[in-house]
Amino acid sequence: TGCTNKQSTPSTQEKTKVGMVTDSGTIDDKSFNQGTWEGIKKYAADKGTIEEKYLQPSGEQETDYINAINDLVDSGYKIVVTPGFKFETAINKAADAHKDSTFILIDGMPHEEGKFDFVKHDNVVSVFFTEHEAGFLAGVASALSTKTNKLGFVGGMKIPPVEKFGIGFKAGVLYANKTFGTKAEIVDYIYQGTFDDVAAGQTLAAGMYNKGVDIIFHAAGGVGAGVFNEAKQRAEKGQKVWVVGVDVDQYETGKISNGSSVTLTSAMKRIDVAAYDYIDAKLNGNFPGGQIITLSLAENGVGLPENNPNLSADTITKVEQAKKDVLDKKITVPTSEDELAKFMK
Amino acid sequence: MEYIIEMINIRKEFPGIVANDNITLQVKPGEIHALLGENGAGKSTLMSVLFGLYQPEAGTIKVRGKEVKITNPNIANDLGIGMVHQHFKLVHNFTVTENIILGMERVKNGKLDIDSAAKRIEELSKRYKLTVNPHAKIEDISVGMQQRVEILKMLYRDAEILIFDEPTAVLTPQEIEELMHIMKNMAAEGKTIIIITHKLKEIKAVADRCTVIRKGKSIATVDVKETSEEKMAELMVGRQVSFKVDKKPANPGKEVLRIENLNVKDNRGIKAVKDVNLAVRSGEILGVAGVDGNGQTELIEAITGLRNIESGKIFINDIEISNLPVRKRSEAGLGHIPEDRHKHGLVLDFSLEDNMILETYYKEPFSSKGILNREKIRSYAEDLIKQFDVRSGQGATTLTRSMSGGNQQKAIIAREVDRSPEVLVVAQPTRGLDVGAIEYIHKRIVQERDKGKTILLFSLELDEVLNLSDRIAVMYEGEIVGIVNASETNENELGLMMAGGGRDSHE
Amino acid sequence: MNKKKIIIPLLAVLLGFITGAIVMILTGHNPIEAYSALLKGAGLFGDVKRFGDTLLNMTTLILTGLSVAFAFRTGLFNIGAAGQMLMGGFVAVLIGVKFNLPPFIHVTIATITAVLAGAAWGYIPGLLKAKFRIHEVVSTIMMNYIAMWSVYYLVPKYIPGSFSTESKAINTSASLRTEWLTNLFKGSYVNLGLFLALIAVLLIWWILEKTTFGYELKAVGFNLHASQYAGMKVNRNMILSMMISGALAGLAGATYYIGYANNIKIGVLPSQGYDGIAVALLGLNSPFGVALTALLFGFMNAGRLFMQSSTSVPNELVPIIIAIIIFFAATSLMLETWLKKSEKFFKKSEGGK
Amino acid sequence: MWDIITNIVPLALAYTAPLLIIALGGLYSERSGVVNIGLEGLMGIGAFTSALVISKTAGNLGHTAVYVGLLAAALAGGIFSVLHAFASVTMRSDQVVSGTAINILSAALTVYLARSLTGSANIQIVSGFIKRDVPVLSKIPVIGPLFFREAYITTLIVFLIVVFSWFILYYRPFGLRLRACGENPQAADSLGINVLKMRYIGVIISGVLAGLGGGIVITTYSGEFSPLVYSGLGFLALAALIFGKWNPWGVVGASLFFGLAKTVADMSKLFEGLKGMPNIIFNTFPYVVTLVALVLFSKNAAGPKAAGEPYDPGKR
Ligand SMILES: Nc1ncnc2c1ncn2[C@@H]1O[C@H](COP(=O)(O)OP(=O)(O)OP(=O)(O)O)[C@@H](O)[C@H]1O
Ligand SMILES: Nc1ncnc2c1ncn2[C@@H]1O[C@H](COP(=O)(O)OP(=O)(O)OP(=O)(O)O)[C@@H](O)[C@H]1O
Ligand SMILES: [Mg+2]
Ligand SMILES: [Mg+2]
Repeated sequence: TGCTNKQSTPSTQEKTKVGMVTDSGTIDDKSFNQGTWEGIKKYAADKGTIEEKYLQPSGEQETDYINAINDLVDSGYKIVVTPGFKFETAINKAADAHKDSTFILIDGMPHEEGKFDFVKHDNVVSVFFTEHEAGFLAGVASALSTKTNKLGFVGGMKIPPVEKFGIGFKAGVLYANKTFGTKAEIVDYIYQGTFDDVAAGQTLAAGMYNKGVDIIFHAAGGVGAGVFNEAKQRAEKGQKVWVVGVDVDQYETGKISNGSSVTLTSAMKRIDVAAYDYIDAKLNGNFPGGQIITLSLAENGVGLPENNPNLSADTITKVEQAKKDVLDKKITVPTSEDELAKFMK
Repeated sequence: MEYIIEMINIRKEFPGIVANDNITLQVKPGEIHALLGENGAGKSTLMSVLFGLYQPEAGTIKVRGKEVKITNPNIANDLGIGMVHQHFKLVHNFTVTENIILGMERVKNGKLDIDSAAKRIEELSKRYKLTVNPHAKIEDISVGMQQRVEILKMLYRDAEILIFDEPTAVLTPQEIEELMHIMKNMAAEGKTIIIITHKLKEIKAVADRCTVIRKGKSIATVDVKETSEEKMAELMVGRQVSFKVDKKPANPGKEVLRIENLNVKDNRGIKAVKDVNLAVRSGEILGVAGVDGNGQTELIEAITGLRNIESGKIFINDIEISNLPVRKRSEAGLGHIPEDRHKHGLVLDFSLEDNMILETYYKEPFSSKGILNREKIRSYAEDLIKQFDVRSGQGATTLTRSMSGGNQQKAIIAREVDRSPEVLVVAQPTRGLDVGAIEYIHKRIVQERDKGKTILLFSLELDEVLNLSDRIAVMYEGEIVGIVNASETNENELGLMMAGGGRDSHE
Repeated sequence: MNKKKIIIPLLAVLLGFITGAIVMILTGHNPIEAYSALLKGAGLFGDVKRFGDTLLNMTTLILTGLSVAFAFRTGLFNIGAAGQMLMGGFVAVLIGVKFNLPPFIHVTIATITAVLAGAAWGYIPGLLKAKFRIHEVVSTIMMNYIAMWSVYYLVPKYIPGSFSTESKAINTSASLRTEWLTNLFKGSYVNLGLFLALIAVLLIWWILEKTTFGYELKAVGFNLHASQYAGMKVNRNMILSMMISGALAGLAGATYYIGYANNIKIGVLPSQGYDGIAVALLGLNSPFGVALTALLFGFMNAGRLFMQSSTSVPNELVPIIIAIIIFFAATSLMLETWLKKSEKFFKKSEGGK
Repeated sequence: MWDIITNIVPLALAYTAPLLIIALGGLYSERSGVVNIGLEGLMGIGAFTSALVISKTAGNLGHTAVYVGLLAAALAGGIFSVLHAFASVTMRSDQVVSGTAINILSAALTVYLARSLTGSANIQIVSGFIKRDVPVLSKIPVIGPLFFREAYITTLIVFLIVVFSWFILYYRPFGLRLRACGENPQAADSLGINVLKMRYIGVIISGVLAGLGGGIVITTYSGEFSPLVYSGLGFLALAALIFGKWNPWGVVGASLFFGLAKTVADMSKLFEGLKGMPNIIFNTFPYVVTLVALVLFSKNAAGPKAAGEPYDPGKR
């Protein structure tokens, strides 16, 4: 079965139980749930010192999250990994209730309901990502790759990580236009409103491609599956259309029957690395408890995949240049519409 | 071959009851054989066994001398047995032809061959004088025509042995006359007929022999020509039955129910009641006679508030009720024994006691301030059950659905009569009931009259109208074509008027 | 007769668990371990907090189950409990966020408005059915989606929370949670909604069995024509019935969004709305049956994650077992025949002596 | 304007096809007298099976795998529906209960199986069907660009099944008998028609078509099986069935109507003039217009008379 990993090598040492609670959606969402889980599983496979399990709570309310965490803790799970900002208030409570357990909160920080002041717990590490930087690079790559100079963005629900991806994407296109003289334009910038309406994803993508858009950046979960689907069908017929994936390297998702892929590149967020690293930190006694950690381009926490078969060499060079500008702090990628407005000047 | 059908020592049990208790029935080829018995005596069950709908627990069946096992209707069909069921088995939104060919359709050019089937149906209907429109939908045709469809269904399957389960219960006198004629025709052509009916007159008119069943047992088989109606009734019920309603001359008082220039449309928006004027006085029974479909149903529904009127006025004791809701009319003193007891008269999934308070549940003593008083309801229901001799398995708590039609009807009558409304509209009060039950119900209606109530009786049975009414109004094509005194008229005259002729006709 | 009515669902539940055990054995898991974990997770071995969570889960299901059952009893199939619940919850949260009132008054107003909102959401399909004879199955399905998208739009617009996918948290004065209950149940959020749900069970039973209003509703449900004949206002009853059904779902929304939770999320229809159908049907559409079934579902919901975390059995098995239970309940005729046969058998063998 | 329409209609048809075929499945079942609220679950079974089969066989079979997957979906839907038939026909149980059980069971079972068989609840297929212009037909003026341009072959298959169903239901003995069982099973029984058998057939066809619908979802607009396929399409199909008055062409009309409304709502975000409007208007649009249409056109929709009632030959 998919969720337990029975290690064949019997170790004398008792294994540490590491549990995960999924956010909305399932463990195989090709996004933060899956990323987190893969990090945990990789750790188990690499080191063999942990025993892992995930739970999908019965709902998305704080109560559901707290109960799922309780179930893990009560079953002896010492480390609990929770991906998603939705866990913020739940972790704030659980961390107090279970002082002996350790929590890795990805994409969020503990705080009280209705207040945004960070509440420090020594048994919690909060990990953030600079999604806008990943979006930025994706924007640069897209602007450089488009043949029609028309780009599209499909977001799921308007939640912080999705917004940051989108703003970064806009900024990247602007940057490319200014720096490399491209003439790309984001003609459609749309939040579909859900993460699950696959049919709407296809409809939107079809509409955009029909308008002449040739690259769509999606940060939309299941809606993105519809976008991919439309792109793949067009590519099968020989049309040159692309999708920019999100969260993980979606090259495989974009594969069509001749072996090529419609995935231009992906705006990645190395959640798996985060999960892996902080489990490791805990087990080795250097857990950064009580800290907020932001993983950015500098730490390789976000970025484009190593291999981008669909980007031209020239594009790759230019993207590297853009990346360097960010790393050298020559530019600061905006995270909100306001900052974007300033960035444009 | 002396007998074409022999059912020997048939036993059929239902949970808690033996419906057929070693019944033996022997039918000669070419005869019309009647089956007579009280409601619930087991007639339909016996015929269902013959038709393969039920499997008997014991007994043998021989058809044309050969022992057979009839495990489903297909086998019955193959043996040339056809049945017209008590409750028609027709698909309401299919055409006549579709209903007839169902189960033995022919295909031409890959499609259902409706045309040649319709042709064959037309031939059959000509030969046996069963007028139908092969392309009409069942829901649009009269009950009489529906029955002709049922008969054609059997003939279409070349049935040699035809079973009719209470075929006349829902027919008009004219239609009954026709049916009797058709049966004789068919017998003359060599077909064998078994007919179940509660009407002794009909048995007298067509049957050669008659088997009487009582409480699941066969009592006797008699030669109809040599047996009087009284004798047959006595065999069936086990006591003497009087056919003539015992009633003194009416003593009418003031005018209570008055209808003025009433016009009503039917479901299809066609005027079904035209300028009807009627006045009924206290202490009298006004019967309304007429062939089914001449506006009686619409008139009843207009009076009782189940249908909106087009124009005109209805009064009870000078209170205009024409546009009042049903509840208000009932409170103004109107009672109603509906013609369809399953559709309107009862909530079949309610217990008997809950049905007894269907119109009075909101009143004291059955409830106060919106809260039901279960004790009062129970004792009231038990009282009525005793008074009106409503028979059922578990008394007041019996599920109404499980009761026999006769007892269901008695329950309705108990409810309506006990409310003692000033005006009682009675529609088809004895449809499908046995003579014993009919006798009883007639007695209660006359009792109400004698108490000074106003009674408007609708019946398709001329006998009933003639027997019960003091005056008789005849309805034809939505109009009242004449009103006569019951004592001064006869079946012939009424029949003529019902067909649009007669003494008071306008032209 | 009545005894049989209770025995059959119980047998169905038992058979469901047995089948579940067989499935577990076939897939290589230990059913005894799993079931004891399930029971333990639901607090049936004495963990007060966990038992509180069972009651908490039960609360909402009682109300959605009642909502569906009540409609069924009056001849209507309300698939719209989810939408009605959502609208009720939205209004309760709206009041809870927007106003600052003394505790008792605040929560009372929030709850009452939730009930009214649910009733209003039920009113529309009721009206459409009464006036235009539009099948309530279609209209309630449509109303569910309309509710989902309305909340989707209204929450960020009027009561945005930390993120645009959820509302602000309600003021504690509007919460159905109370300190003494939370303390009594060692931190479980079991709340006043539980009592409201139990009161609703009694009330609905009382309405259906003891009042003229219930009598009318049942009559209309069984036989529309006879009800008309008896002078009942059929259309009015249909609308009222849908409204009460909606009101119950609205109350479920209150217990869920200002009791179980303390804010409302957008983009989801509460699954309890659909679960209500199963609860109602397994509870034979009777108020007490609904309460018992809700308890069963509540404890399965409360215990399932614990079962998964402490054993090797995957969590998806729980809905499989629930489905099997429902399926056995559905085929209860088979059980009935078996019962009859065994009865006969025993009687015969007794008679033989 | 015409541009916009020719843009929208093919997409709407793509969305309509699975909805239509599932609703048509419901039609067979209800026409035979069995209410099938389990369409959603049957659809899910089909979706799961097609995704599984295609992903496992695409390596060997190439594009043929997609057709094999569709067939497997139909087969699996048919087999699973036997559960519903057994409960509601043989066991004479409440058809709504059994349908509800089917829905719950299907959602749980497919995800469970997907995880145990592939390690993930999401089963992706490399390629499904591709929208193409139908040769010749797409050149017909007006109709061509609307119905035959950018069309999935499955849409054509679905419409062929509709035409075939209409013929079968109204012009073949089978249809006459099936409908008789849904209207008056006693009548059918008394004419020697095996009501139980006909109802089994009706329910199984509904399973086959709903399963096929699930397969079409996977091979056209979704491209992968995931728990997201249980998003209410089966319930919408039930609504379309009732809205379409249990009649094949009515169901076509209702499904198209709904598909168009949904696609227009989805696409609206792409049109300049509409971008600024509050999105509640578009998101609720398909549902609100359906209600309005029901008020305007669909009074008194009465289903098959005996649908929902178990047939008990002993009962009159
Ligand atoms: N389906 C059934 N289930 C249980 N009991 C039945 C069933 N059908 C008939 N019975 C029982 O068998 C008895 C005989 O019923 P049957 O229908 O044969 O009477 P009948 O003579 O045709 O009466 P009627 O004149 O009213 O038509 C009834 O009293 C009833 O109790
Ligand atoms: N489902 C059933 N269960 C038990 N008894 C039944 C059932 N159906 C019919 N009966 C019995 O069968 C007998 C005859 O029923 P039937 O419906 O033929 O009555 P009826 O008097 O002919 O009514 P109607 O004239 O209104 O049709 C009754 O005694 C009734 O108790
Ligand atoms: Mg009979
Ligand atoms: Mg009778």
